[in-house]
Amino acid sequence: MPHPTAAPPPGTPFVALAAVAKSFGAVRALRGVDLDVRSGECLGLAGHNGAGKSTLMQVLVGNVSPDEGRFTVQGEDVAGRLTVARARQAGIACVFQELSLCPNLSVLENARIRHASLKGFGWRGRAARLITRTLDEIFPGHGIAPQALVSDLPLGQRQMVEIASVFAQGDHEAPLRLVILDEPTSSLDNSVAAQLLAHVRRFVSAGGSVILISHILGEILSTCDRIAVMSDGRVVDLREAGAFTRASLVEAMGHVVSHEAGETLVSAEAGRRGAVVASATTPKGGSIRLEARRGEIVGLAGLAGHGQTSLLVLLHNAAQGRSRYAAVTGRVAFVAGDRQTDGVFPLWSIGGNVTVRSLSRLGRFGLVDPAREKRLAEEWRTRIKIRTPDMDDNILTLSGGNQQKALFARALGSDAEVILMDDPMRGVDIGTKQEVYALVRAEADKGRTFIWYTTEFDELKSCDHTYVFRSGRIVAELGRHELTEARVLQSSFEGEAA
Amino acid sequence: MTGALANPRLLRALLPPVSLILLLAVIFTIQPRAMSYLGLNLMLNLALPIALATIAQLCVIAVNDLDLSIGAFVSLVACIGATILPENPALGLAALAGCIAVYAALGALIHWRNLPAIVVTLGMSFVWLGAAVLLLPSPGGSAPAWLSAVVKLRTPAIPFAILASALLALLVHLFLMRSSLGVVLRGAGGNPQAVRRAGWSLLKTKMAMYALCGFFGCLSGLCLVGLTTSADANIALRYTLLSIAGVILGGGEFTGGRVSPIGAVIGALTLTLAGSLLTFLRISPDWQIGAQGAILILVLALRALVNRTERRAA
Amino acid sequence: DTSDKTIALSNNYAGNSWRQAMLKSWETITAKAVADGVVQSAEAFTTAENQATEQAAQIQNMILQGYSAIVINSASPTALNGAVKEACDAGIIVVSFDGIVTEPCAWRVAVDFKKMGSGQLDYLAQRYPDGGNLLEIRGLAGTSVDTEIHEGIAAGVSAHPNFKVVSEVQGDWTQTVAQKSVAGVLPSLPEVVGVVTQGGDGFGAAEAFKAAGRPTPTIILGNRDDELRWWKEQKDANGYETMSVSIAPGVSTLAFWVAQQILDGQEVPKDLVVPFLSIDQAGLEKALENTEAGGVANVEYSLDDAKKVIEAAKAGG
Amino acid sequence: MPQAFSFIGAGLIFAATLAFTGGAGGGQILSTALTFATMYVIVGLGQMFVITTGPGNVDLSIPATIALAGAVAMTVMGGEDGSIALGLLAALGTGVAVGCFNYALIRLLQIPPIIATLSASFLVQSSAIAYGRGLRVRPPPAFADFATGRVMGVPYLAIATLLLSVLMAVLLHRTVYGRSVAAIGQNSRAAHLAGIRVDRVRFLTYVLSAVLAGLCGAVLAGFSGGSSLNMGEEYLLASIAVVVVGGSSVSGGQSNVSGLWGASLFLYLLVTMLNTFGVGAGLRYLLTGLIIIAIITLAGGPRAGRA
Ligand SMILES: Nc1ncnc2c1ncn2[C@@H]1O[C@H](COP(=O)(O)OP(=O)(O)OP(=O)(O)O)[C@@H](O)[C@H]1O
Ligand SMILES: Nc1ncnc2c1ncn2[C@@H]1O[C@H](COP(=O)(O)OP(=O)(O)OP(=O)(O)O)[C@@H](O)[C@H]1O
Ligand SMILES: [Mg+2]
Ligand SMILES: [Mg+2]
Repeated sequence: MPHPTAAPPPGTPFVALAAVAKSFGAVRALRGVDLDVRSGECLGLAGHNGAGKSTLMQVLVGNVSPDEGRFTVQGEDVAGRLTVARARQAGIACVFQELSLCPNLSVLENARIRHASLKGFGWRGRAARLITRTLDEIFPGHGIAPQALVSDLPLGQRQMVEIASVFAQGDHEAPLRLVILDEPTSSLDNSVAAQLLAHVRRFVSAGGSVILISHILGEILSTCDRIAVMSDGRVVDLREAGAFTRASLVEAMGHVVSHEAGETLVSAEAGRRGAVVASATTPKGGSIRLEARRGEIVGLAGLAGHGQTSLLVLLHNAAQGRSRYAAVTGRVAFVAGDRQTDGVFPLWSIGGNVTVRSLSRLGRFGLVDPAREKRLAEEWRTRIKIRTPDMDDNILTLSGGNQQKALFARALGSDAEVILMDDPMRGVDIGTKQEVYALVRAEADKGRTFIWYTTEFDELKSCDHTYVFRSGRIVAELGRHELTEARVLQSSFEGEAA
Repeated sequence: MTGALANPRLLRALLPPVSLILLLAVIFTIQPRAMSYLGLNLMLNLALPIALATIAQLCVIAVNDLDLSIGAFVSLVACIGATILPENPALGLAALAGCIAVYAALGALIHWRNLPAIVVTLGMSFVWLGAAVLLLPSPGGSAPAWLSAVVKLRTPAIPFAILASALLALLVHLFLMRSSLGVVLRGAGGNPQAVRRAGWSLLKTKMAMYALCGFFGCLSGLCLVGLTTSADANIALRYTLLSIAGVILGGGEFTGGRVSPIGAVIGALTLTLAGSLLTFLRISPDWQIGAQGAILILVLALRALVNRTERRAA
Repeated sequence: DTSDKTIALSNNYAGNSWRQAMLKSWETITAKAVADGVVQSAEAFTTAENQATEQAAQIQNMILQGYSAIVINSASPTALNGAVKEACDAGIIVVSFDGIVTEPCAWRVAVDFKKMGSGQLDYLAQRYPDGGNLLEIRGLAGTSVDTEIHEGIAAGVSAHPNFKVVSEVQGDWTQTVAQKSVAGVLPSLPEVVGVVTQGGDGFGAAEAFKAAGRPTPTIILGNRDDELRWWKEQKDANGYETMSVSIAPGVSTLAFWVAQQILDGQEVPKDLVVPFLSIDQAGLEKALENTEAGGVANVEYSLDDAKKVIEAAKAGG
Repeated sequence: MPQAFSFIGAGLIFAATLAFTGGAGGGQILSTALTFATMYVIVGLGQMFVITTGPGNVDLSIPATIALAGAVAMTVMGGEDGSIALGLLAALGTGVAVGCFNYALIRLLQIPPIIATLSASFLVQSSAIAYGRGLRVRPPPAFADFATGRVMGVPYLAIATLLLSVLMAVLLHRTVYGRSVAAIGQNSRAAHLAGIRVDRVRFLTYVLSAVLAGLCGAVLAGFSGGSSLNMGEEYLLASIAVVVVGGSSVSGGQSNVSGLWGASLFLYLLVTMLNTFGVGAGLRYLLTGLIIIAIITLAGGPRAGRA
């Protein structure tokens, strides 16, 4: 347990920002932010995709130096002089939105990268103990070996490792005072996310500070002491958490208050009638066969990393006629959740990333028509609200959530009849989510089939049929009316004790 | 054993040594005389400079770059070793140290200006070659006696080349794969942004890796000139390709900081032996060069088997 | 009696017509020698890469294989010395030719490359008593053959001071490279009367002059069939005159016989000299007749030729 | 614009050469430069596609393919003007065969491309030796005339290669295949999941590279009065050099055709300049290297990208 030593009395500001601004070329990512973080509090940060949250955090840890504004740490002005090393000296550390682990190193070696003090004789043992201790503390029952190579871990476990290596308190290190968590739960399943949030409360009650960025309003509301809402590079609202309700928070973010996911989006038809367009069994065996019919939204549930993504990839390969386990009729498209490894083409523009799946349709005389390409990109920019001045900008200039939207646009804009979604809402803001849910339902009604892996229970409510995974097998099959959180959880964990 | 077969990573790590052993077995059956101290020594002593060059290349590949100049550099070092070093040891050593400094500066330049390493090292290959030709316009020179004595050392029981290769593999493995500094250096190849965000200087890691490359390049050149006793400006140009092939053969990858020093040394030995096998076979002169390719392909076809099991396991 | 002896040829390069002819001559002569029971075997080995280190390894493997003698066309005069010494120490006879080795324990069947260079100037001096400008095409930088021929040419120029080498380009002994280098410098050159070469680059030079629209100077040729045929065409069309000189690929067979003689216990001096093969205006037709289409003018040597060369060396030394 | 620098470099060097010669022979230098640049461009095009498919992809069998295809083309043509088309077809066919073989090694035997193409090149080189035994067959007169001919100082070859380059640029930027190559080069897993037939595209790419090498073999043989075993040797380094100096990214995914021309002219003019200056071999190598590094350093920028 990290015990921030010599913590000042709760309530005094640990860091304070005033009128901080930062531009990237034409994009004004921060337009004058005023914010303070007090010792012993968890500050929630919400806001639409591209509001500037991640950029603000990069400023706080010294990765990006602001163009203007004042920035003090414990009363000392550090604007423009903060480096990563100095920030860590001051006790500030960050779990970044895009994973910051070295995939070629093991878990304990990654801990070494984060903790410069792990060196000298016997450092491996110390690193392994440190990371295991922290993992045990935050995520009991995590099942991650310190010698495991990070590239072998599923996304959720990688996120756990990253969180643990930030919270880990090495022997001779400056005590950890402020931990920034930028969408830490986006690739964690609900039970693991709950473990993390509980740890955040413990850390805060011991005198530390946490900034929690999330698009899942429930967890912000339940975990944070105060909540700041950002919009277009400014903090537009800042209140005690108790002063927000879900509805008022959504409103503060500039979205229309909408209903819980799924509930009103239920399509009129019920029962499984259409023709089967995709079917698969898991290669690890198991008696339940996945079936998806035309016009259906099929959910894949279960804890993260239990074979859902592999099954989606299997279905994808089957459409190219290369699988023994799965059969798909019709064209497929894939919406990646792990966008860095499965989705984004980093050298291309946003437009190029959107249209890549549709190029063969955009041709004339066998050549890709740039005008039609541009039209498709622009169409989806407005339909799914990608925040960018220009679709010709590089994809990496987009915020995480907006990159995800571009990947959505890639699939939805294609001619695919079956769309495979690999937990695609990671990092997408709540307003957009609602719109995408509606879009998915509308497309399903037009006859498209969606196979949707998600780690959020609420999203399963949009599904017509749900399969629960455990250890690479399908262990339960739930119709819309049988679906309850308890049943999903029960199937996910069943037999775990045995 | 089934456990090992089920673990693709282990299987992959075993691949280079298994290839080497198979190749040795074939050679021993064709030419039993090779199975002796003298035989191993004759077959493998020229593998040592290749192994050193391979390790040099590995240092650069570990940070996602490629050194197209290592062959020319080794040639230059050999020329220095056969000309300046015997006459004026202090000047010779200073020249070698200067070369290593140039390597470190290259790393800095590549990082600072964000240059493609392959172009810079391509340019450097001409620079090194030019320097070698200026230093030694016509083949000649002679290596210092102590150098030849060192590399031709007759160690008891196991030939020097094997001992030295094993020691090299072990030391580099300990440094790069096990030490806390090595982790940071490899991390800079795996995810440079993450390493930078954790507060490390990418400039320093790059300079360190390039300097190491220069250092092992120097050892390779000295070892080579010790064995051949005199130098030639074109002597090691092919080491560029051999060293890259050795790293890859040993299980390394071009990007992502995934390298294996032990594998790389074994890869270098395998490449050398693949050449030896040819001398023991009787093949029509027309097809001898092709046979060299065929041997390489056969050795590598093992990978296909492993990948098949890997896919089955997945 | 050498009927139980085994001889190996260690060759570093097979990538041009000269080397192919060399290997072919070796095969023809040794096949007969083996059939006649003169030696037990005589195999040829070529390294995949033209690289001294690989050839050194090859020689070490030959030591292991237990050959009685190794005949070497070497990638480098010095870089093989370590391996050659080991072979000598193992009691193996080592004979080098064309690309010779400097290790004292080995025999050398050498061509006087210097003389090959200066001879070109002697010829040109006789053709152009008033001298003139020359273009020199060099071989592969950093090799000894290149240096020696170049030194010969330089010596020739100082012997005939009215000649001047106005440009020196690198041809890497590859016709396409030579053609490219010559084409590159031609626009900036004054008139040249002659092109001095190291063999095999003549046709490329002629093409470059033609492409530049300049009069063809006297280009010293290198015995390649295409050069000779071009010469013949020019000679028939406008009486073009030149000379052609190169080392005969069949020198490998001479080296073979020398090795056989040494194995037979004959006393053979370490340094033997073979004349290079030169073709003059009068001999052109005959040479063309005897040269395989697309090949190189060649002579193969017999045991008697070898004995004569050895006797001459003994007399000279 | 990474490709701009190669052109600027070429221009500077040309100017330096002219300054040395006092302006003499400028037109002729350019004209020869165009001729010799075409060979680099032809093989560079193929190598560029291969390099674009991502790190580790490189075709080392180009020199051997040039030698084999040149020999095959010349033998099939047999010096007859009537068989030129057949000979060219044979050269391209040789390329297809080599490309298929390369990719079979890469795909079926899972050998890393750099070693696969190196091993294949040994086999191809042996085939060339066994096929032609190094004997030089003369090209048909019409073919040789085409290869060396010019119209108003501009070589036919350069015009033909320019057309080929335009075709390849269209292929690269405007077709599904070209875009797929770039996508695979950036992230082959993502490309696969975006519906791109990764294997098929890579296969075509290796075949394309070998076919262009085959074409170069035939043209080179026609140009230099017959094929020879070593005529491809210089293209191992040159094909890679023109691609990278031309501004294509070696880590894949990004390439441009015009840069190939800039780089080819640059490298040729550089050699010409140093030859004209009469610099000795050692210094010539040294300067070549330093100038390449200087040009690329000027072209490079400080680090960019999201923090
Ligand atoms: N390096 C950069 N170059 C150009 N634009 C950038 C860069 N970094 C951020 N931006 C822009 O700054 C704005 C803020 O981005 P930021 O990543 O801070 O958003 P965010 O609030 O974290 O969004 P999300 O919830 O989607 O993660 C976006 O419009 C983004 O496109
Ligand atoms: N690349 C090379 N490496 C080593 N030695 C070479 C090389 N090329 C030629 N030689 C040597 O050069 C001398 C004469 O060969 P030459 O230069 O005439 O080749 P070539 O026959 O002209 O090639 P081609 O006829 O195919 O154009 C011989 O000593 C030969 O062994
Ligand atoms: Mg963000
Ligand atoms: Mg989640």
